[in-house]
Amino acid sequence: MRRYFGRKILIYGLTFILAATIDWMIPRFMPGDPIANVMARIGAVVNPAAAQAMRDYYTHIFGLDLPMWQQYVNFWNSLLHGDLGISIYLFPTPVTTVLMRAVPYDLFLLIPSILLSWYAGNKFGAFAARSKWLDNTVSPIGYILTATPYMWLGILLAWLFGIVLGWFPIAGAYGFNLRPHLSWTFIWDVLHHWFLPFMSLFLVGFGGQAIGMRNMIIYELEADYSHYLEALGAPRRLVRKYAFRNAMLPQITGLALSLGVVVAGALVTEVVFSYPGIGYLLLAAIQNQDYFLIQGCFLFIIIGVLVANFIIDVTYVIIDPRTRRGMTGETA
Amino acid sequence: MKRVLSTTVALLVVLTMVLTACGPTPTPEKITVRETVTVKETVTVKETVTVKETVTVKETVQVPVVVTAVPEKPTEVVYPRNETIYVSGAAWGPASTWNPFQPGSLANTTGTIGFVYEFLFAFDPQTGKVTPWLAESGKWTNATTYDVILRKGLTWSDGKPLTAADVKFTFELSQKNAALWFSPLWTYLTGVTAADETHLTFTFKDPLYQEWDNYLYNLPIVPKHLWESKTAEETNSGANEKPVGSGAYLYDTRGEDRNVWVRNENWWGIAVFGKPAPKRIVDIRFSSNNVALGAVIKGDIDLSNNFLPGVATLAKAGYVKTYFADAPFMLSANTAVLFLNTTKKPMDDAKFRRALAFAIDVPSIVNIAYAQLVKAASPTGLLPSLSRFDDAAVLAKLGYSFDTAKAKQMLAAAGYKDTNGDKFVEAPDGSAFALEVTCPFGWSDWMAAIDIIASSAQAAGINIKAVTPDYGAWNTALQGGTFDMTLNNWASMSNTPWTLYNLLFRHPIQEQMQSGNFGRYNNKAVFDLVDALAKVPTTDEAGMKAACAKIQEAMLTDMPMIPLWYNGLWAQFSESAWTNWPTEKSTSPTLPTTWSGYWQLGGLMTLINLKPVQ
Amino acid sequence: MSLQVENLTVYYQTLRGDVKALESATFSIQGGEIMGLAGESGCGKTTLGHSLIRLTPPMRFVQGRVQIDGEELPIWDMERMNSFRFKKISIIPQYAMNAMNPTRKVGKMIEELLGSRNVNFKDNLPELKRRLDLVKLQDDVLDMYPIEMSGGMKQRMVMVISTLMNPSLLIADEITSALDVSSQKAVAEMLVEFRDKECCNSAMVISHDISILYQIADSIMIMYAGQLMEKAPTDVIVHCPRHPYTKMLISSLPTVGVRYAEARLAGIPGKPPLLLDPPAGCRFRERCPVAFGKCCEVPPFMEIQSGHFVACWKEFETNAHA
Amino acid sequence: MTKQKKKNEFLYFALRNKKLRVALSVVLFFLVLAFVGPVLAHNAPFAYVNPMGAEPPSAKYWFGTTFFGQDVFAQFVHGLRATFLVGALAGGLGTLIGILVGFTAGYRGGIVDEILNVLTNIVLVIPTLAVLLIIAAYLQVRSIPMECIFIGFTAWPWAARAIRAQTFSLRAREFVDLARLSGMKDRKLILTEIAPNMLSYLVMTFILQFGGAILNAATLDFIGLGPTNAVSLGLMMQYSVLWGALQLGSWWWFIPPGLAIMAIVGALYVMNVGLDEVFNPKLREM
Repeated sequence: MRRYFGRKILIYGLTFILAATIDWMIPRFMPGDPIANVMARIGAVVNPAAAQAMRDYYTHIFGLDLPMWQQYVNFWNSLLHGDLGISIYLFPTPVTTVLMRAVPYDLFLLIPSILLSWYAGNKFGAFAARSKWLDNTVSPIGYILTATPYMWLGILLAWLFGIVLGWFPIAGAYGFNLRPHLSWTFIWDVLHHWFLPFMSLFLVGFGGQAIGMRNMIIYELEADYSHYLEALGAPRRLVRKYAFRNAMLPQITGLALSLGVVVAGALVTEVVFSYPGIGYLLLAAIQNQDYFLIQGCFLFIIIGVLVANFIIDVTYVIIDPRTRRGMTGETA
Repeated sequence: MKRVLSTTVALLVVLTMVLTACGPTPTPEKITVRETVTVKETVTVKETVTVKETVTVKETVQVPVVVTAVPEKPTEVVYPRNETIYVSGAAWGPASTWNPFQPGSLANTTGTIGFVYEFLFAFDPQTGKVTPWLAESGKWTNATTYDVILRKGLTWSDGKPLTAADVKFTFELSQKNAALWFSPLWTYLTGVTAADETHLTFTFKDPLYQEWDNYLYNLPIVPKHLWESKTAEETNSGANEKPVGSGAYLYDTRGEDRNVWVRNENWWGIAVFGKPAPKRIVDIRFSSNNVALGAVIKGDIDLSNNFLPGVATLAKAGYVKTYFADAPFMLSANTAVLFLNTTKKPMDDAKFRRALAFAIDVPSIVNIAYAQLVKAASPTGLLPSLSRFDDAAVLAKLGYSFDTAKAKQMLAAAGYKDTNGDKFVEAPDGSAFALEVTCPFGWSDWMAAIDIIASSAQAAGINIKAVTPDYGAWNTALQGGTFDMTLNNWASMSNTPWTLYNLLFRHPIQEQMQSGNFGRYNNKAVFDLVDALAKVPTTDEAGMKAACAKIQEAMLTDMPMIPLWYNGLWAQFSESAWTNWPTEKSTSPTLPTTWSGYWQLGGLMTLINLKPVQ
Repeated sequence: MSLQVENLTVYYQTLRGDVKALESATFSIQGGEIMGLAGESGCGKTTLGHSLIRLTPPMRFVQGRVQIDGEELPIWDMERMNSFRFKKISIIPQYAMNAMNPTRKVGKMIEELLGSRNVNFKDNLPELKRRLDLVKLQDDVLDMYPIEMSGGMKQRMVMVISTLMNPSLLIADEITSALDVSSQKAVAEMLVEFRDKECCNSAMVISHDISILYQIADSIMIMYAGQLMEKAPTDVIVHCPRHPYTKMLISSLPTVGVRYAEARLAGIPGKPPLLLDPPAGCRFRERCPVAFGKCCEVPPFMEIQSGHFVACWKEFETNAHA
Repeated sequence: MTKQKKKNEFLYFALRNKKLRVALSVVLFFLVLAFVGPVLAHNAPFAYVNPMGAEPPSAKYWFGTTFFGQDVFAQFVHGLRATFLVGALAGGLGTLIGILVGFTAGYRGGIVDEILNVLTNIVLVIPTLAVLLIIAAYLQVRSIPMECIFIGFTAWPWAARAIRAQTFSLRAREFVDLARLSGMKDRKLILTEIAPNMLSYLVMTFILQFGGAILNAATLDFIGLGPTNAVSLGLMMQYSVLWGALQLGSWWWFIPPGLAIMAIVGALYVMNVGLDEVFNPKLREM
């Protein structure tokens, strides 16, 4: 067991280092002069001497005047100190500060939508697999949902509930007339703004999970051990219980796999609803060629997905004895 | 069940995080980015003379951290509608700095300049007059001396008096600090003396009168007692949270998508100009203009300065009000110019450039790309507010307008013929060419515009195709001069035509052209004409006109760039909460805008004139 | 009289129509009897076995009565059958290898299974351990996951589980086919031992390996194309079979011990009929050397000597003359 | 049963599987539309044909016109082409790489598996957008084939993981063990024992990759990182939103592209299940 986790941690560590390195390389690969960009943003001075002074000044601030290897060393050094540099786009705000402002909104959007869609989806899928007619009536909904592009669902919801019916706001995280404070007015307003983006994330995820679970359950109910239980007169309850439990396992891995998609989904959803999360930040950073902000966002996502993957791996192993052996390459 | 529980827990935890979250997240704003750059230029199209001393940058640079901007003792947390005005269209990213010397970034805290920090003078584009603000008066006592008398009883928001010493200090900040945008001033400003609390004397050597006025209403005056202790770095790039200024509004708070300003009840100007109507200004940054459009329709926004496609329909339907009741609905804010890279063939040929000018279907751009929200530009490129400087004779002789037939014939005359039968003309030397007209990807109105430019040029037999790189790539190509032809509109409202021509004919040519003459048009004669104009006293309008006529003649003969249309001063407002907006019918209309750098161009007066709905 | 089957008919539903897999089977198994059930693959022996305990779609109950210890067995009713399953009638499935829930420790699974049948696990634990001992499994297998057991272990484990409630009839379906020869013998012998120790009253051992049946079965019943051909005490079947099919079957086994499956009735021309619509009458007649007109009617499964049943008109004739 | 018989069996059930029939006809419908559509649409997708600007569907403009007066139907059918192209190319590429990596990892296990697993993990966590950003930065003009390659190269970990798992389970099955015990050569083992059992799985993997690729492309296009020189359903959605189609109520602009994607991808998923039932007798409807 310890050996297994040791290896796991090693794998993820390695993954992180490589991913981070690639992350570091990204901006350096990009054509286009970041300093010219930041100067254009901050307000360029036109006479050569002053311009040069400014160039040197900002090049230095961003540490781009160092040899590559040293930039790389610094990158790791500051990374370990939680310092991701200064945002160009939001000069002179540190990237970490910018990220920390966005993170809460992401967690607020992602955690509930992922967990709930996973939970509800699985329940629903298992429910659908119960009888033929349920299956034929319920499953199609799942397929339609999971096949819907995030942003399109977002657009539809925004259009229908935001514009046609006018029930929900379709932009921002809280009303224009409010300043963040602890009161039911504010909390209600936040939830009000949160609902539609959450729904579009939730629904798509829900569909996917439901379908996945439905198919899994069908498999499991047809598995030999299910038949054996039935042959020994075990009530449907027990058979289903086992089938559900075993169908869960692939669903857990499925969850890990879906994370990447959900993040992408969150990005577009946040774009549609201009909800101020990381995905949104990332898009802004990309469009503004803000190297350090881009790096920050990627690192954040990488770490997030890695951690999530690891947690899921652990859960999986705890629940399923088979993986342990499969992983260590042993065969029964 | 376990999961559901954890979920709810997570919800609550995160909710609290959100509540305490210090705020904003940047957003991409494609169309307003351009507006921003415009804004930037309004404050940075400043001089071109070279400084004597170059600054040296300290080895270790401390960059201040933006602290959470929620004040210690929050004021109201739910803003009453009837004393709050909601505006949008200026910011393109969350607030990151309140340093009045970082004009570009200030677009995100529009108001830092104009609300918090003020200027000696203001400028009203509607009348073309430079009017006193902090200054009571100012005049050239002789060719090289300019006297300023400050008003009495000016105060900073921290209660300290604003005196001539502060003004002197501000101007002298850039004397030894080349990284400040206004350092070039010191190439002809020789000294500032403060006779007493209110009397200032500026002495010059060979002054650029035209530019001096720009400084008068664009250089924000900062308090000496707070800034003299700042290091060069802090002055140049410090974030300067909780700014202390002299203006009509105080910085209140900010959110990821907004800045909030609260009225300065002790503002010295209340006695002079009157009290701004809204107690609180909530400046919303919309992720994209269509979101703003929705807010405007719902009446959530009182004044939107976003570019809203289809607003013409809405205005006609009465959803929103615009400056003009009918096309073009908007005042003109700046000129969209097609820069031709004169270092490349065949753009190096004036005949070709002129033919191209006739080939471009500007009417379609106005009607299709903008649905009539803009109007075609005068060939001189000057805004309507400066139309008095258009030289009728020159226009009659050299003006151009969309005329495919004429374009074809001009090309033929210049030796551009289709020799290889590909429907496109080849250069006189027989070489075929394929050109690209570019604008940043996502700037949809411009994308539509360059599509039209390309197709109409093709109709005239010129092989041009529209290409839309990402902003960064576009910007690099623009400043590095690697493009074929591209759109730009970085010159805007000014008291003098010199501002535009200074941009179009920026010189000397450098390997990075950061704010003008992107086509690298190199013509000493024209440069001299522009420099000559710069030295004409702003009082001498006849002299200015004469100088402009020469420039316009040279420009239209050589056609190094092609002015196409005026981008609008996008402004749509609702009268649900506030009335008395400036329109064409107003007796003395000011500018209905919140763009950064426009407060002193009438924006603030607009707020002062507003009336709340009872 | 442990099991009594009368005129049992079970079809398979397919999109192409009913596959007549089991046609009016009538036979019985005495208490304490181990009956081997043999026949080519697809002859319906598995259908027979399964229909007795778990008759699920695509299987379709057509007609017939089944009694176990004189009690009516409602095999057409999945729900009502539950009370009989495991306790009265139980099965060691062909797929014993995957018969146990891979994600449950065996002991836990048994506990939950018993629990679901309102049987107290604790009370039965000693007996369970005793039987594990019987099949030479350590007690700690209860703390193992199936994947941690070898094929043979799983096989024996399932054997123990299936018989835990001392069913009146145990159906053992191809229990040896997946095993290597040595453990085959072992498992087979254990089966007998189980019967002797009265872990189960009687057993029906389905296999196409006559050599195995020869070792353990008291009687053997031969099926062909969904019909019962012959049933008799093992020695009789092997040494003096009466039904022409059985005769060929036995003679086609070069030496006892050769896997039946491999010896595809080399001697007999033709193939078994498709059961979608089999010929009327005796389904063997097309391949039968002695077939005659009468064979177009279905022959009854008649007891020509005590404990020796045959379904063949020819046989009846010769008997009559004799 | 002999192989030949099996094939017919599949065909037989395939033709009788409702899910499969419906799904297939939906996909075919759009496929045909993608091919003949551009012929029916008498306008170029970006041509400014309607001086009136945005107008609802009419006899002249079947799907109405955009804010600029472009023919939505023309854009739609051309977008469909792009969509299928992306699905086929990107999906195919993703599946191929996925098979190579996943199968090797699953079959070899041990260290090979470890290495490939790390690789898979890395590609899985690297935000898709990172790679796209590089491409976007390098290519000032992005093309659809480029997009395909990019998507293919980032989507394979899914297939790889799935196939790896499947191979594992197969490898652990008794019949494979038996075969191995009986000293069968790896190649023969893979071809005779594993490949046949995997085939159906691979087909379905491809279908899923196909659908996934379409969704990915739409997402990228929507956030403005798609092709800069082509029309696609994702771009249509981006423009419709950018130009206030929601606020101005031009539903005909943003409904069709999303609806088409939903229908196609949904149909693909259903088709997947249909095939599953065909390949896997246990699941066949009786």
